[in-house]
Amino acid sequence: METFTIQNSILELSYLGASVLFILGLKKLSHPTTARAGNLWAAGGMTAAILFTILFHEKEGASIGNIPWILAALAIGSFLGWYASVKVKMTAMPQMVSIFNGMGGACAALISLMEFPHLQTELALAGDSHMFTGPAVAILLGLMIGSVSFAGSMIAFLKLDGRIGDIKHPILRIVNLTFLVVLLIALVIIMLIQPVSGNNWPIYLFALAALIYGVTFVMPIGGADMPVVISLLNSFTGVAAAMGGFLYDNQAMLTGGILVGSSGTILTILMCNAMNRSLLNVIIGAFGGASGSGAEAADKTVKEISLSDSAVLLSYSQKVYIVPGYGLAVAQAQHLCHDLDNLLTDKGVEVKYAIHPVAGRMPGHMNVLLAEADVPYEKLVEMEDANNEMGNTDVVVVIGANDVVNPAAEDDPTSPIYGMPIIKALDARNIIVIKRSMAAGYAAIPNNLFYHAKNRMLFGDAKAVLQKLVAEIKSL
Amino acid sequence: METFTIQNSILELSYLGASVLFILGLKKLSHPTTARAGNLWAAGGMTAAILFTILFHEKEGASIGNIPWILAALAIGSFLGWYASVKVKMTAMPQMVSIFNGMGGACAALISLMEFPHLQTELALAGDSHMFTGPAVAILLGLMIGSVSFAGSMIAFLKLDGRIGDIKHPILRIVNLTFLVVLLIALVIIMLIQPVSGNNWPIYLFALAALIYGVTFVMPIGGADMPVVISLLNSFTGVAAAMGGFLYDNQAMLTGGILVGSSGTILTILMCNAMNRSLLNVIIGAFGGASGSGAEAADKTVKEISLSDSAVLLSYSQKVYIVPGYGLAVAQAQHLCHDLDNLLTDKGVEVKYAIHPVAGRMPGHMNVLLAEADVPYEKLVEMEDANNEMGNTDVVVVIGANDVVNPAAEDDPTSPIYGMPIIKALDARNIIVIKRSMAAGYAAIPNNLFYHAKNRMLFGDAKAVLQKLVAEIKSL
Amino acid sequence: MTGILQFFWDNKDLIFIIILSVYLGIEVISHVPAVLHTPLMSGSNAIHGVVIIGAIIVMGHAESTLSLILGFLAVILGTLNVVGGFVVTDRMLEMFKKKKK
Amino acid sequence: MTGILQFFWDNKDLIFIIILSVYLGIEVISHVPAVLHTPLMSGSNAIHGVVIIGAIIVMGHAESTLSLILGFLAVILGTLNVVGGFVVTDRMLEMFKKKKK
Ligand SMILES: NC(=O)c1ccc[n+]([C@@H]2O[C@H](COP(=O)([O-])OP(=O)(O)OC[C@H]3O[C@@H](n4cnc5c(N)ncnc54)[C@H](OP(=O)(O)O)[C@@H]3O)[C@@H](O)[C@H]2O)c1
Ligand SMILES: NC(=O)c1ccc[n+]([C@@H]2O[C@H](COP(=O)([O-])OP(=O)(O)OC[C@H]3O[C@@H](n4cnc5c(N)ncnc54)[C@H](OP(=O)(O)O)[C@@H]3O)[C@@H](O)[C@H]2O)c1
Repeated sequence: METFTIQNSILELSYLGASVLFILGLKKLSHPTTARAGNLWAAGGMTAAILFTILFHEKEGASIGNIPWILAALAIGSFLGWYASVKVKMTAMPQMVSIFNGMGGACAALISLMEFPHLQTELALAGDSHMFTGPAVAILLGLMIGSVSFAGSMIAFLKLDGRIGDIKHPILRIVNLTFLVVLLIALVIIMLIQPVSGNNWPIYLFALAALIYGVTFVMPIGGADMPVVISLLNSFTGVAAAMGGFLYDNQAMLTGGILVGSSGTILTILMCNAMNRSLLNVIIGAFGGASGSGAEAADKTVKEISLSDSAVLLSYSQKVYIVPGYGLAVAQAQHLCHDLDNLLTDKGVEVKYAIHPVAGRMPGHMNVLLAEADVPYEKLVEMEDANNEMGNTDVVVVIGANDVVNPAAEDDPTSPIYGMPIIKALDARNIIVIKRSMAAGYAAIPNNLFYHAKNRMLFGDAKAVLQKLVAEIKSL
Repeated sequence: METFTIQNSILELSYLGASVLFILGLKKLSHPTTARAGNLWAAGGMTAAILFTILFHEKEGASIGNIPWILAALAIGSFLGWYASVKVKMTAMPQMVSIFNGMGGACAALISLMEFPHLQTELALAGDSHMFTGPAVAILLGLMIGSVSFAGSMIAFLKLDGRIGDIKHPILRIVNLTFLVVLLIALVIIMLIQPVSGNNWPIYLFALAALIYGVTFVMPIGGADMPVVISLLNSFTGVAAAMGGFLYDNQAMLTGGILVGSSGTILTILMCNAMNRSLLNVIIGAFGGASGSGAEAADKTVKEISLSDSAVLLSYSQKVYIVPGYGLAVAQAQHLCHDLDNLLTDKGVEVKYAIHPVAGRMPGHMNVLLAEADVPYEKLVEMEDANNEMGNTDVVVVIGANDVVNPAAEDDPTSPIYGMPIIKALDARNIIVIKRSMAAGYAAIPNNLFYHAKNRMLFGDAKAVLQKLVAEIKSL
Repeated sequence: MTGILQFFWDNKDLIFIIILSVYLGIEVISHVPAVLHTPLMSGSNAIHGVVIIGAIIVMGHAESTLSLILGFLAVILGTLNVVGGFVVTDRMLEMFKKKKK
Repeated sequence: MTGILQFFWDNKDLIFIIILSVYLGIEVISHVPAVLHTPLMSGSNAIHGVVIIGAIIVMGHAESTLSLILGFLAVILGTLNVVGGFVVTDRMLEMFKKKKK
């Protein structure tokens, strides 16, 4: 514990201020109208904490040295971070977040790696016979959690970027559990060794094991579940940062880390809830699979609609709702979708988009996607409001969406998605579904909507179909 | 600061537990389904804190003495508190809360009065030349806030119980402000005197001044605003308790007090918001007075309805909504209201109650009032839901309500209640208003509903009118 | 200035706890529906009765008869606040028991 | 047992601060609408970049070249986390700017 000096006190005051700004920032971030300001507030708190640390931090009377190097590192990091964030495509945001999260984890792990030898010498000087102390726990946990978070985030990034696929094998689950147990045992063993044993290989091995665990932890989880995993790893990194807070008795690191740790955990759970799943279910990687009503499909017939019929139907409607889904994003057909919208609007048709909160593969996916294609915000209608208007809608055009319009969520209690709110396409007068085949979506369950009398399928890749449809309408 | 002993540590742990229980209790108290459990949780925390204090508290090595006396005091207080709470009439609850709040304030003030001489001797022994220390601030603030809260609560009680009226005079506002300034100056002066000046009269005078300030603070505020004032004084007492927490370095007192202080302040503001007023407006005691549309009333005619016509109209309706208000409570006509309801229900009429959140003079007033008359909960419909059903309601019977059905809140932007949500009686097919005269309600503004073509007045005291109406319907 | 910084330094943990508690008090009740205003007021009224702990401490270490008597009074008042507060709240909430939101 | 009590006693303020912070973290975001999940995740991701302070401290008191280099790396990584996190969040939120709830 440092003693009172004016510098120390100012520094603590700035940390207190930063902590408060983090809290208020998080609060504001969770309301649509204040979210952007909240982000700025948190950034302000961070800037203050960094600045005051450089100016006023003291350790045993010595203030911060190597300032040119520190500033250089800050400049390089800022430039790279800024550049990457500005250049990244909107739809690749989750990958980016995952990378940044990994950087934080790696930073926490590096700090632990460097502080471990310091602690060793300190304890050896004090004549301790083992390392079983508070700081050692903080260092080792920080190293472990930071490494897991780093490795896991990198895998999540690679999966989201489509560079590696899922490796699902029951054995991985056992490997996983074994590694976790080994890690925890190793943690205890390291704390029991004598402080200055000369070589540091146990801690390097420990770090390596943690990295491997991070890989095997994320590997079997489905690529589509990565947003949830990133949120979870995000809260891990928070805890790792809090460990640093313990170590340095640093209020800002402690509060910042703990806040992210707890709110991140809740956020992860909220994300799962929005998809009607449990966190365990996501991690073990098993969605319901075939539901009870799967067999029924065989008997039913599906009606198709031709491009020209679709064009006529749409052109002579009064009100059309577009329901975008994951397929629209995959096909990158958002601009064509907007073209279709413009074309119809010119003909006097009222066109709106019904946005399901978990359509796509990350929360807000559809908002981001359509914003990229310059669709005006007023046209994006939230699920509940859209459902209220379905009754007087002439045509609902479902583009690459599946689960979010599956009526099983409402009428089949055996379905794994039962209870999830859906967009009630069935309430509209006509339905057109654009997708490539009868294949299932993310939840891997059949969709009875496709067999409904009101429904017509328009098979094909969303981009190709929309292209032809737009041409057809133009030539009417 | 005490040093570590097992006892001390257990005591601190119990205080930590109590603090957490207070937080969770408050959280649960603010949700309808968990409110009762929340109250129990908080009570559990309190019991633990008291018990462990008696068992484990130590001061300079001495544990708690005089235990028989303490237990006796606890027993007496518990019996009195329990007896009073069980016997009090539901509608007199706010008075009761006010008294209990005053007791807490008095307790805090007494503690300060006793600790002051202790501190004096302590500081004198240490050779200090003045009392300007943290503990002195805590003691004096505790004394001041506790006394204000005590005296203010007593006045609020007397007003609510109808034993004293409002004393409104512009000069009181000046007296008020003067007293506040004098109190704060006295606080500083006392801190500058020498510790052992021998006599304690300055602090007794200080306490007396605080008591008087409490009286003059509440005196000019309208009796109808007492629930808001009690909530405010409640948060004051919280702060006084927190001062005790400082003094004894006691976690439970500190957290409990601060929590009540902050949540009580917010609650006070929420209560004001629900009535569309500001806290300042309540304290200064000025509601809008005559609104712009006041003059119009003269030209308009009011249509009355006879008892027999009312009886017939009600008996042959399909659906009737009763809108209870403050007048129903004043007339104590809730049982008759229930009789009317039973009678009509027997005739096959669907009868429900539309409950406005701030009808009456305390939040939940109507719920409590009608529950006392054994009206089943299912029949009490919240404002929004009731408003949705108004369209297919045959008759709305407004009994002793006024502001909560005033359409000016919706259509007259110059009205002081503009923006307050109301029960939309105008949407129903017929309206009957039972009240004694054309007099205004709490907000002191005219009500155009009474002049509307759909509306019929049934003048008289609610109890008398309902009695006759019930008799009339029976004789049909 | 130095005085304030010194004070802050000596009490930094306490100050931080207070700030967090204030904010938590606000957050925790900010979504309360109007019908619960009175029970919530009454329940939090009971919570500040925690001041009774101070009264018990004073009484437990009272040296003179006067402070014993005053302490006795203070404990009674505090208990009234606590017990009365919780019981009254419970009675009020009983009224709402079948209300679901 | 005594060990645990001793640990609790030594760190009681810290433990209390942690409990309050955990609870506050939960309370503060528990009403977030689904559409803000991604920006919130990204924003809180930036906040844990506060670990950079640790990296700066290590670097500021580095004695060997090795720890200077590792510290340099750590600071860069931490800054990436902080700056990238906040900028990306801001860009995302720009997308929602006209959405009111
Ligand atoms: N938003 C999130 O945060 C998030 C995160 C993880 C998981 N999820 C889950 O993801 C699902 C989202 O529902 P959703 O309706 O948007 O998607 P979905 O249920 O996954 O269905 C997408 C459909 O798009 C079609 N498709 C794929 N590529 C296409 C292309 N190039 N052109 C045309 N169609 C194409 C597929 O059918 P074909 O193969 O026949 O073309 C597929 O059925 C929900 O189950 C949700 O719980 C959401
Ligand atoms: N609920 C709360 O927490 C709270 C707290 C403080 C203030 N307030 C305010 O109180 C008002 C409540 O509205 P409200 O409609 O319930 O009441 P109101 O607007 O105060 O009107 C009550 C009406 O009842 C009539 N009345 C009085 N005694 C009666 C009797 N014995 N028999 C029949 N009628 C009688 C009065 O008219 P006559 O004299 O002509 O009979 C009066 O116009 C709102 O303005 C609200 O903001 C509420």
